[in-house]
Parts: sequence; structure tokens; C-alpha cells
Amino acid sequence: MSVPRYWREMPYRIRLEARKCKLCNYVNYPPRTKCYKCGASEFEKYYLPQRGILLSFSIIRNPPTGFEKTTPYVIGLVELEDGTKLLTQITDVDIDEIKIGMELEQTFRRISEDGDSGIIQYGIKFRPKYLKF
Amino acid sequence: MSVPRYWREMPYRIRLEARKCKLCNYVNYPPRTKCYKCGASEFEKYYLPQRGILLSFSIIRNPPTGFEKTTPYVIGLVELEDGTKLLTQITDVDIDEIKIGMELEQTFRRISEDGDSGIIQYGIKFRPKYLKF
Amino acid sequence: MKRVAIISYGMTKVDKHWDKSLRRLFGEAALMAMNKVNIPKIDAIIVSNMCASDLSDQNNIGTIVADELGLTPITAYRVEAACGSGGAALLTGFSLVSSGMFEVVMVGGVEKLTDNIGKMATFSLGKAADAEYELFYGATFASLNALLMNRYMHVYGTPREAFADFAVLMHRNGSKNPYAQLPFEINREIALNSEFIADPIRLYDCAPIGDGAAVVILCPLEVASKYSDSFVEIMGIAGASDTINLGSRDDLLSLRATITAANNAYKMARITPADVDIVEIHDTFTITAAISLEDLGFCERGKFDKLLNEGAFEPGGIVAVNPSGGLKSRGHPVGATGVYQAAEITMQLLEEAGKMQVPNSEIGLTHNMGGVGSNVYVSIMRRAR
Amino acid sequence: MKRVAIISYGMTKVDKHWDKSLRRLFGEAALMAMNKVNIPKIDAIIVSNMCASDLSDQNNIGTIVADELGLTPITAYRVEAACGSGGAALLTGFSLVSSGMFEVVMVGGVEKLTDNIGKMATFSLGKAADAEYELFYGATFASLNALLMNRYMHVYGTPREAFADFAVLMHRNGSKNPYAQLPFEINREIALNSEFIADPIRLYDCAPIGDGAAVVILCPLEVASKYSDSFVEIMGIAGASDTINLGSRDDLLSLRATITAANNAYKMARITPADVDIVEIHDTFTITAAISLEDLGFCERGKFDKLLNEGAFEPGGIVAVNPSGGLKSRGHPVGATGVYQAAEITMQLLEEAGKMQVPNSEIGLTHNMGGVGSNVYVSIMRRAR
Ligand SMILES: [Zn+2]
Ligand SMILES: [Zn+2]
Repeated sequence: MSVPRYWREMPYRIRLEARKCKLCNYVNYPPRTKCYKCGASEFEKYYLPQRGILLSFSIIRNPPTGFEKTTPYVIGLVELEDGTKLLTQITDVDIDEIKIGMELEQTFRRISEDGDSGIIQYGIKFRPKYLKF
Repeated sequence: MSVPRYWREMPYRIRLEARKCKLCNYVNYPPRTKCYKCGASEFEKYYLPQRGILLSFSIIRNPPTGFEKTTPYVIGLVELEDGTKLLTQITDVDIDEIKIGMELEQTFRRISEDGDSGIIQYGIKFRPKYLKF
Repeated sequence: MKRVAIISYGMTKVDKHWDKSLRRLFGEAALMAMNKVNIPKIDAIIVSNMCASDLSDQNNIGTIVADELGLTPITAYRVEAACGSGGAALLTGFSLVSSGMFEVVMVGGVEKLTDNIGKMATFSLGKAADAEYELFYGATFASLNALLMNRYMHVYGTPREAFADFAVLMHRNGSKNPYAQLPFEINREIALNSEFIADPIRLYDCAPIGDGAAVVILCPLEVASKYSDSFVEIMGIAGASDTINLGSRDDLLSLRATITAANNAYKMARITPADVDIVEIHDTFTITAAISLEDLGFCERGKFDKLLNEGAFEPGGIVAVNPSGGLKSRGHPVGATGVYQAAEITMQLLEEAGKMQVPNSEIGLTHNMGGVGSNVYVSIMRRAR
Repeated sequence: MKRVAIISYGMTKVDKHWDKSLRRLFGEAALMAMNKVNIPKIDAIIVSNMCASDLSDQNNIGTIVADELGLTPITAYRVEAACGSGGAALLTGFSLVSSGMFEVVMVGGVEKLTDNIGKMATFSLGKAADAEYELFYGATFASLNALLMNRYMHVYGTPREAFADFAVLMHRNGSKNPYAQLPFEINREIALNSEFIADPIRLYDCAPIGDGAAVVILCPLEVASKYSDSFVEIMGIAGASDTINLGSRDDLLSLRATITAANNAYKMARITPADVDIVEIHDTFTITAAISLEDLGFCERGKFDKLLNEGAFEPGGIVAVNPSGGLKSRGHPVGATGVYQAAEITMQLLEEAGKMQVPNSEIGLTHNMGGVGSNVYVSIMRRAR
């Protein structure tokens, strides 16, 4: 991934910035030019909630390039407290303890390493809400 | 370039094998499923003549990957003795001695090196018909 | 708006065709289609393909295939909608004929997934998903479908075995298909114990990777008999999209693009799902089959396993599903798959399907999907007499 | 076959848009087009693009842009014909409307050439040529065009300066275009002394590399006045192909695809070249401009330099060529270029072109080319009142 591509999406991938429609209040994430629900094009900046529950997950054992070091890893679809859903990685948990419905919170992490451009890519992952000790 | 891609075209790129239409005698090079001139699909194997004249050329100073070692190099469009035309590299000649209309003959050479698949690719280039000493 | 017929079809076996280039593979399927009928000319070619730029360093495929067939200077270009490319090409060909712009249009799909090195094919296929918000997180195409499968089993309590049983049925069908990539039978245990690709998806839940080309030839229905003794009519055809991200979907257990495209196609054809005898659906993964059969109106939601057990998806049941073996057994030459489906339904309706033949089929449907339901094309054909 | 109108257009400046993604760039052009008219709905999107798979890791662009505009679940897919993609998309949109399948169709092109590393953009653009029989030998896209240029000068004795003078004219035009990538004037010496790209082609013979998106909105002519006060009619539209290899061409100094597409478009529009007031032609290289103007019927073969000197290609001459500045100065966002041309001709015919305006233009033509003339799309528009 080139530097501009990585850099350009940082507000959305690192601060989870979304666009909330001024007309119908729908939260567009990732942001769109026009609202998914009503087609309007006026938005206000909105930050997604930090907590949610796991809707579904999958375990990846045969990773794409750049993800070898953390394999196996888990991707999940998370429904946040405001109803917005997003795809992310689930981390800090044993694979066999992951359950649909579990409560999660966001955490800032390294996502992958890009051999071509030499950049390390960061973003948000989600982890169980109450960490075990 | 993958090994199958390189290997598969060898008869056409190294032996300059063409398909001569059994219906209209047109020489299809590179080979086609159906004849360019008449649409028939029956052919006989045919080898292109080894000599021709230069129709046009260009000098490449900023090469694609794999061609760095021989840069600058010359590509040319050659009209063979039977009227078939093909794109090739022109070699064994000073760049400022190349002229449209010059007589050429074929020679077997290394074309490029592929870093990804690790194969060295060979094929036919053309050189002036009478080499200088 | 002219009515449109399919007057011929051709295809190659789906396989790892190391010895055939992209253009030669297309040529083989096109030659079969052209030789079956007496067509004086082709006016345009629409070619569907997803991965040639990544895997064969080639774009401009329209020109490549027109040239291969000695058909220059006709109009020829490529249509791409990821795995739904073939369906989108068929819709394009339909409109070129229906509008009267061209009389005889070749719609063909070709894919060459084996001309590359290492992980390139998997990486290339992933580009059907959202590069910035799905692939960025390390999601693979299989894992996105696995999210649907996990959720489906969680909500409906469907047993894992049901998905294996669908794979068994597909391989039984495909074992009779001379063009199938994996023409052999399997059993439930083989499917259930195959290696994990992206839990809970295992190898036998997935379509294999292979090369192939398929072609259909279209012309106005009113002149079809001039060119061929037997042909089918495209009674309905429609395409639809959905959000590129799974996260934006309201419902994970239904694919809105299938529902929209199917409803529009049924409406255009003036039929209901009950009128359909055979279907070729887009079962990239066994979960995709389950959800698609529900969304197409052949199965109540969540009842996939029950109906499968009852034989509802076999000849004599509700609808004969994938007599070709589907993506699972016939194979999935990505950009060509939608055209394979159209060719197979045509072959069935014309009673030319040999051992695969489903008797007395009058109306057939194709369902071709790009991404995880992010685009879908549905077409409905009827035997013309 | 319904008659088809263009009722709106939009575009971004062609530029190195580091801060805008592929989808956002398309969104910007689409928003401009949608805001100019009162359209209650869009029924389908055809998007043209060549390099997103290589440079942005993204296919399935139809879905990407439909989603960006909140327009799912409408039909949306991509058309590709290398640098001719935009023209092929326009022809597809025309047929979708003309057939009656859809009422309002958005045709848009988008290209993002700056989202990549090192030589990737040049490599990706090369895929318009034959990977196996041109790129294999180390040919670059510029060098293939250079073969035509060397031959042209050899056969006609045309001085090198003529090509530089065409670049000067394009930059003069483009300096008035707020959407141009290189909106500045140059002189003959700058062009003649610029660095060699592939002899005899120098930097100022070439279109620059840049990002951009352009959109036009089509609907049946009979309902156009419902949506907009001003619109143009697409009177003729045609596409053609030629051999992928230069070696198979009978004539190196004429591009058969241009001749075929132009003749068919003129015939459909029932006009001759003499009726055309303005053109946007595909001048990827200055040599392409010379040959194209001859093949389109605006210049006797080999007389390009003579007519250029006489001002024949400026307003008041034979035809006003590329008031936008053409590929050379406006820029060449590859898959979007054909749509830029259609938007620019519409803008001119509607007298909305500001400083670029060519007065009293009634009929305009676009000429969009893929590869070295291996595909060409020509469309002819007339102001509707
Ligand atoms: Zn809204
Ligand atoms: Zn012949």
C-alpha cells in the first residue's frame, strides 16, 4: 500500500471518524459522498463509540502478505453501541474463547507490515471488554 | 512472467512459428484461432523467413523492469521477406547507424531477466544483415 | 425493446490449463459456439474477465479476443464486476441487441488464474472486497463469507453437516459434467474433515481455482430461426448492487442485491420462482448457496438444511440446483462463471446436456454474484420453439 | 431504438490528487453532475477505469461508486477498453437507455494513477499493448507510438517541428481550462528540447500522468426536458477494434479502428466531417493527433503540418481541435478520458465553457482510443433546443 493511500484514510481508520447525515442522522462509516439512507450530501463529523458486541468472526490461518507475523488471527464484525457495524480484527483473546455476542472495546494496534512501501500500518482492533489477568 | 506463460509461447517466440491459413494462405503471426484475413480455422505450421527490412524503430532509455542491463536498446518493426511484419529488438548496431529500410537478419538472444519468477527469457532479436568487423 | 435469444453456446473444461493462453482459451470456447450455428457474422463482442491485468499483465481484452478470432474491426470491450462480471456482460450484450444497435453479439467470459506466482491469485481475487476497509484488516475473501456462515449457524441453529451435504450434492451433479474441474463424488466425512480455509469454512465449502472460457451468442428473437433451429429466449435480466462493506448491511443473512436483481428479473419475465425448473446459482461457498436459494425465493429463510434433506434442490424437487455441479464442482473461472451459467442453462433447455440433463426443463435461471453479494446478476431463460 | 440525450456533466480537475481516494474522486464529479439538474433518481451506473486493480488494489468499481453515492442497490458495473474505456462506457450507457432497460443512466470514468510505488503506473498503462508479443520485447507504450512517428516523418517528410507546434497549440487551449492538469503555455523550443521518452517522442509529445473523474448523465431524448432546460443529443456513437499487434496492421500511418468507428458514427448521425464544429480527439502523443485528424476526415493524409500551420485546427478553421487542451494539457486520466471528452463537448455545445468557449458550436465529436489504435470510440453530439 502506498503512503498516500495509508495516510489519506487515517482519520477514519485510526480515530474512527464517520460522517453523520445532517438530514436523517444516519452514520455513514466508512464515509460516503452521499448518505446511504437518504442520499443527502451534508454531514457533520462524528466519532464512533468505543464499545460494541461481536456479531460474527472468522479465523485466518493462511494470511495475505504482510500479516504473517500475527497468524493465526481473527477478523470480526462488531456492532457498536450506536448500532454502527464495522469489520476489524479481534485481539488479546484465545481463539477458542471467542463467542458471538461477546462485549468488545477498541484498542490501537499495528495491523500489518508492507514489504513494498516499507511502511508499518496501524489502526484500531477490538478486544474483550474486561481483560483477564 | 510465470514459467507457463514463458514456456507456452516458445515455439512462436523462439522458432518464429506461425499459422498459415489453408484457405487464403495468409500468415497469422502471432498465431490466431481464426484467420485475420478470411476467418477460417484450418492452418498449417509455417516458419517465418529469417530476413527482412526495418520499417520503423524507437530507442528506449527508460526501461521496464528486467531490461535495465541492456539500456538503451532499440525496438523495431521488421517486414520479413514474405511480407509478414513483427515487433522485435534491433541489436548489434550503433544507435545512430540505425536507419529505416536497413536490411536485417534474426539472431537468438537473451531478452530480459525476470526478478519475480527468477527466469531468464530468451527470444529472437534482429541485427544488421552484414555484420561489421 | 427487442426480445433477445441465445442461439449458441460454447465452453472449455474448467481446469488448470497450463498449456493455453488467455486468448487461446477464449478462442476454443468461441469456436465451439460459432461452429454450432450458421452465423454469417458477429457484430460485437462483450468479454468478461476479472484478473487478467493482475495475473496475465493484460488489459484491453476486448481487442485481444476480437483479434484472436480474426474479427477486427468489430466493436469489442470488457465488462468487469468481480466474480459477477459474466452476468454484467450478459446484461450488456442483451441491451446491445435489444436496442437494435447490433444484430449478432458474442458474450464471452475468460479467466486464467494459473498464470502467476505464489499468492498472486488469492490476492487478485480479494480485490472484489473493499481494499481500504476490509483487506486493510487482513480479511480474505473466504473469511468474509465465513462471517456469514458463523452468523447463519448461530441465528438459525443450522448444523455444520448441512453445508457439507450441499457440497456432496454438487459433486454428485458435477461428476456427470464433462466440463467440470472436479468431476468426482465426495462424501460428508471428506467435506467435514477437509482443511480449514477460514473457520468455519473448510476446503470443500469453497469453489476451486481454475481457468476457463465460456461463450453465448445473442441475436434478436425475431431473427433467431434464421441462424439456428433451436434457441432460448432471455425473458428477464437484471443486476443490482449492495454496499461494498459487510459492515453497512442491515441484514447479514440475506443479500439485498440478489433479492433486488431476482425481483426485477421475475417481473420482467412475468413469472414467479414457482415457475422455474432449473437454476445455476453462485455457490462460491456453501453458505452462499444457502442464502442465495432463500433470497431467490426457493427456500424459506433458515430452512435450507431441512429442504436440502428433503431433496428439494434435486430434479423432481422444488427446483433442480446446479446440474453442472456449480462453482464447487464445475469450477469458478471467476470472470467467466456467469457466462458458464448462461451456457449451461441454454444447454439444458435445449436438451443437449447429456448425462447432466434434467428432463422437461422449460424455464431456467442464472444467479451470478460479485464480492460477498456486493453485485448480483439474474437472468431467466425459456425454451423457444 | 430510443434517441438519447446527455442532460448533465461533471468533472474534477485532472491533477495528482494525493488527498483523494478513487471513490471520493468519482463522488466529486458525480455530485457536480447531479447538482446541475433536477433528477429524482439514477437507475444505473456504468463506470470506466483501467488501472484500479493494479494501482489501488480494487476491482468491483461499479459497486464502489454506487455505494459512495448512496445509490445501492442500483445496477452498476465497470467497462474496460484500456485508454478507450470511457468511450466504451458511453456506448454501453447509450445502449442501456436506447433499449428502454433504464431511464436515467450515469456514465462516469475515474482513474487514480498516483496511488502506487515506483514504476507501477507505467507498467500498468503498458497493459493496453500485447503482453506476450510487444511488452515481452521490452516495448513501452510510448515506444510503440514512436514507431508510428518515425515512420510518419520518413514517409511524408514532415518536419519534427510540426509535432512541437501541435503541443504548443494544445497548451494554449488548456491554459484557459480550469480543469486542466497543465494549464500553462509553452513554446516550440521548450517542446523540442524536452527530454527523450522514446525517440523520437519527447516529454512534450506525451500526455502527463494524473488522476481525475468525469461523469455524464444520459436519459431518453423524449423525456430530457423533464429533467433539464438544456441538453445535447447523442446523434451517433460507434466503436471499433484493430489488431493488438502493430505488426499485423496493413498500414502504419492510418488507424483502421478510427476510420471504422468514425464512418459508423457519421452514418448513424447522418452527417459528414464537414458538419463538425468542434472535436475532442485522443492525442496521447502528438503523432496520435496527426494520424487521428487524418483518419477522422479533417485532414488529407500527410498534410497535418500544412493544415496546422494554416490554423485549420483552431476556431474559425476546419474544425476546432481540443478546446480543453486535449490529453496533452487537460491531462489523460486514462479510463476517464473518454468521459471527460463527452463532458467537454456537452459543455461547449451548451455554451457553458467560459474562457474555453468556441462560439457557435452546433455539432461536436469525441474520439477516444485504447492502445495504439487497437480500439476506438467515436460519438457525435448536437445541441438540442
Ligand atoms: Zn441521510
Ligand atoms: Zn485465411
